[in-house]
Amino acid sequence: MEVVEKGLNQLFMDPDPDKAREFFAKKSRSMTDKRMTEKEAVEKFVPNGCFLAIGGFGAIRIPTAFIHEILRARRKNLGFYGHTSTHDFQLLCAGRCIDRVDIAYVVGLEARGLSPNARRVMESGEVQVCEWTNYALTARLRAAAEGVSFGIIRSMLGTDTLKMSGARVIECPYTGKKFAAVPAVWPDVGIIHVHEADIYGNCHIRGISVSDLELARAAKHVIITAERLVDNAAIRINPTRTVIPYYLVDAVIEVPFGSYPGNMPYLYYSDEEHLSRWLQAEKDPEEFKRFLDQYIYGVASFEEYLERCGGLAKMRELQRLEALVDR
Amino acid sequence: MEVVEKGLNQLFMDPDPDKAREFFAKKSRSMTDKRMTEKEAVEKFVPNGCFLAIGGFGAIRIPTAFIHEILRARRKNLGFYGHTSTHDFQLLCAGRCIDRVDIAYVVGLEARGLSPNARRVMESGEVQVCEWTNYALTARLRAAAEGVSFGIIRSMLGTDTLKMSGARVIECPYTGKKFAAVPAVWPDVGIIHVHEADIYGNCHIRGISVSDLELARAAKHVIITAERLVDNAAIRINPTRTVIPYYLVDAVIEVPFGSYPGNMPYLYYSDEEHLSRWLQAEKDPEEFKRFLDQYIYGVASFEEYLERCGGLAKMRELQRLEALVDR
Amino acid sequence: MTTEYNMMELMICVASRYLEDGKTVAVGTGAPCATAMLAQKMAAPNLVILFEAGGIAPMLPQMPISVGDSRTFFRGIMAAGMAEMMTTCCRGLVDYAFLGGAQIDRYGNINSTVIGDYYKPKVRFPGSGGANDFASLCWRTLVMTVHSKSRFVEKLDFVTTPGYLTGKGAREEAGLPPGSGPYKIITDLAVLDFEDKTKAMRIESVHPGVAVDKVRKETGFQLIVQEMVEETPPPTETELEILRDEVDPLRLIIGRS
Amino acid sequence: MTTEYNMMELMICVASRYLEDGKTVAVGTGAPCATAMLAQKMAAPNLVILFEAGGIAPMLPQMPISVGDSRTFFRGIMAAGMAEMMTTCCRGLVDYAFLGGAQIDRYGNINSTVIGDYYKPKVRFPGSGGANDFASLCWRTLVMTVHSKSRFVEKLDFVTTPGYLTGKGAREEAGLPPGSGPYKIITDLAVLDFEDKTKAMRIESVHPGVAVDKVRKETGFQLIVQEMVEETPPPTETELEILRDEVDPLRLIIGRS
Repeated sequence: MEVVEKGLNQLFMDPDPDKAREFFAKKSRSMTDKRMTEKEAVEKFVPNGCFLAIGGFGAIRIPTAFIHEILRARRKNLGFYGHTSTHDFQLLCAGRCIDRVDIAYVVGLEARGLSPNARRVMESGEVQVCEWTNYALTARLRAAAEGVSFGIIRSMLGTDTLKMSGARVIECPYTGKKFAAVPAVWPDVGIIHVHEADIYGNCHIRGISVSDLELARAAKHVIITAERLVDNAAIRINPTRTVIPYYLVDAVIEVPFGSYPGNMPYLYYSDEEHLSRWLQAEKDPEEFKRFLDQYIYGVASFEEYLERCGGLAKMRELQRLEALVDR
Repeated sequence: MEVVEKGLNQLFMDPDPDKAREFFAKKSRSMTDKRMTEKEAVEKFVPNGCFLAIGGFGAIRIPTAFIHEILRARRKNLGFYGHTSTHDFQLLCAGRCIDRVDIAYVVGLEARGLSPNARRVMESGEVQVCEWTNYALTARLRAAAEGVSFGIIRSMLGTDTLKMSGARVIECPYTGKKFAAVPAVWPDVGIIHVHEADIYGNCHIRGISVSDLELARAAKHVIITAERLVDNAAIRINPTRTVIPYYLVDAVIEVPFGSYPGNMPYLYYSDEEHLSRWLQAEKDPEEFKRFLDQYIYGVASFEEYLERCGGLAKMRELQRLEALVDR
Repeated sequence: MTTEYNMMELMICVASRYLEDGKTVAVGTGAPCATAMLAQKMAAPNLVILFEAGGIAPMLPQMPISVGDSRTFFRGIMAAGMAEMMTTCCRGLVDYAFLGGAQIDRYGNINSTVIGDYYKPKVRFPGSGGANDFASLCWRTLVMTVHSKSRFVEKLDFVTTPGYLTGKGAREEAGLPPGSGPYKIITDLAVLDFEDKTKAMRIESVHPGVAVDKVRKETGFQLIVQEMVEETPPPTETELEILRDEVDPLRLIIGRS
Repeated sequence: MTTEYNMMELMICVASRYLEDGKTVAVGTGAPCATAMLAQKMAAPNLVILFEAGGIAPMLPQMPISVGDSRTFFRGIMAAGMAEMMTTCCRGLVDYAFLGGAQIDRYGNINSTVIGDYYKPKVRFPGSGGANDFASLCWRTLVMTVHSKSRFVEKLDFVTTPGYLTGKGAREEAGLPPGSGPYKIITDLAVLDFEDKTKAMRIESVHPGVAVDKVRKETGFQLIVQEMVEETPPPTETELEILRDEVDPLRLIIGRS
């Protein structure tokens, strides 16, 4: 198939659907209890050097607790799928965990500004980069979820974003029109925070799904952190609500307030005060080191982190904010 | 883009996404009351010769009431998207409404057997045909829903199904592997029966969605028949449940038992006795004519059809069957 | 004394033994569904049943009439749609496809489209439905069909659904996923599989009281026959009991023969 | 006497007038969102607001902090996902994209990726996010940015998001949907549009008390200036009242300048 134009950057993952099929052929389909701790799941599914994708939207419905554990486990040379990432990317940069990134959105925290530390990391030239757009990264996961090697979109065309990507411009076999072909990506591990899951991994999500349905189907290993566990009967009574079926899932971890300081739709709002303390602390590397020791490396568990951030009182406050009781 | 192999049959619809964009550019985005009668909707959106696609799964969650109206309006030369069609196709053949069909599954009624009348129609050679598979027809709608001119799948390859289709075999620009490229299709009108809708067209569906989410996004005009209408507040209170947003919808028709004699998940089971009477009646063209007069042409409304089929007592029976109270 | 059973009961019991525990199977309605249900109640309690319209792992309260009716997702773990099902197959997560068949040839290709000329057919059948998709995308295709010369033919009027196409390597050449293809054909006379060297149909075992020549006689093409042909173990008391009492008490399927 | 207003209030009020009633707009957080909210409360009550993460037509209770936070689908008509949003844009159902900008050139191309060398940048910005997608797929792109030589440059360090690329016809040549592209650029000094013949940036109107030369001086490339340049009508009392009291009472956005 004739390629009209080719992005200059290399792909971090192989888009061959048959290699993915070989992997999924061996993946268990049995409904078994998949509960484990963050520690066990990092140990088992997040080796140094693996390629990581995180669900949610940067500071909304993110698996904060699990990312903290990746930092405490001192993981290095991870690849990262930088779609709509904000605080999640900020965390991985804080731990210096990554050495290559597919970029649609990184470094920034939307209206909150840019992360000084993430900028230092990205401007150091030590991290391998490849440019994309938010939709392109969703489309790459979707292609993988469909079990094919590429998908076509009408974004990126004519820009340096395409030039510095791994995309290829092709012509439609019916209309001759140009499209950007984006390669399927099967991340080694996808980590998704949800509202409810059963012990097998069947999941409910309330509110926007962002790209998580595609990610759950593309990732070779899927780790679910859930606000609460529910009985399997709660899944089966309304199968229309299931958005991630258990056979995609490798680990289930119950983590109340697991998206803090991010927003968890319908449950609690983001802690903007804590997030701006992050940006503040990052300005001075020395102070930032102390900050990280205080909040991540110096704590044994996520519960302890929550305590240091204000504990139950703070959580209650964020719940009221989310419920629009306090504005 | 090099085409390795080409299906021999012609496409009934233009896969140009820019022509579709021109149409959708003009489509209203305002939330207005879209309620109308079946008659008005057929008049307005189903002219002779237009290309039709029907939601549901043949005899599950189908817009029976609306199809009856198409017959009563004596529509002719319609194109039909024959994905997973059973009783819906049987009805359109009964009315001799169609002259061209994209075929994945027609003529049959699954375990119930083949429709003698639909066979007569299809074996007459008067209907233009093009062969596909169920997934290929879903993928064609999905490509349209994505606003692109084609999608790629790994079905159809190597078979006469591909040879007698409009698909084209291409090679992946990354792996060189062969895929079947299937052309996007934007049906002129898509008719979908749902559980609940508001007067603007925001819809809830319970149970399997089959290909209806893709269809609602691909069809130029979308007609919704709903078991019941709900207030817009019932949509907004839980936006996660919305599967079809109002701006895709052109007409909303409230039709209780609208899928009868088909199954409506969670509400009523299919009337197998009535469906086998259909197959029985079709054997003899003369008797079938009388049968159609009795049940479709001779009735003024769908309510009257329901009455002739046993009315409320029959509906109650099918509700109990669905609820597994009577087996 | 041996237990009494009819042809359909025989086929279902024999076929059910090929569905391993902990695997996924995409089934059509009728016999394939009954077979999967029997397997679940016998050796494969963790067999995951999928329906093309979107039903995943239901607690089937009774035999569905359609692959899309509400039974196919009754207390299921998910009620999805066609795309979810087919993409799950394409990703390599579905182990078995279980199909019925009209016409079949030596390489396990199936015709369910037309008899006679395509544009003016003697008989118009439904077409592929999801059969071509499942047989293309799932790892192993099982087919259940009555054994007769009119069904086991030298040349299909129409190749609706891919078996091994023209023989070894042809699927891969066409672009179908490597390692997939027909696995077992279960008929009322025998179980057939495919020889590795050629991917041509071979007798794996003949059913009790059926002679190899009878199978040959009812097959419209040359079958591969090994020196020693085993006899299919007949349905057990338990298999028949569960099939009759729990799987198909209304005899919707097993009452057919 | 004229009403007092700051630069941000001016830009938001002026920009909001370009959003027609009954149209769809994809917005980012901050000023674009405030602008759409103001438009809804003024002349465009039926303006449909979409957020890239999946929020559709919310009854925004307050300014969202993120384009994905729970406010973006509060009492919305649908809480979908990224693919739903972007495919809706690609089908031609979204009339406006409303973006902010770092660097912009004469054809409305935007840089939000890097300053300096791509592989070892002086400044690494977030990248496209959804901006390239929106500007590629929506019909009309509006950009709101502060007017300065450092932002309005002759040559971008990186073309993140497509405007008219190299001029008339270039978008179509690249494969972008015909009829789409930049519509208005709203700055603190002027409103700019694009000349049909060349698709190059042109002064549409200058804000009250701003001289055309001032606009020229703050622009790093040759602007097209018509003989008669209109003055932008200033924010009205009502616009400012609603913006301050209802849209942004906490002055999260309008407090910035």
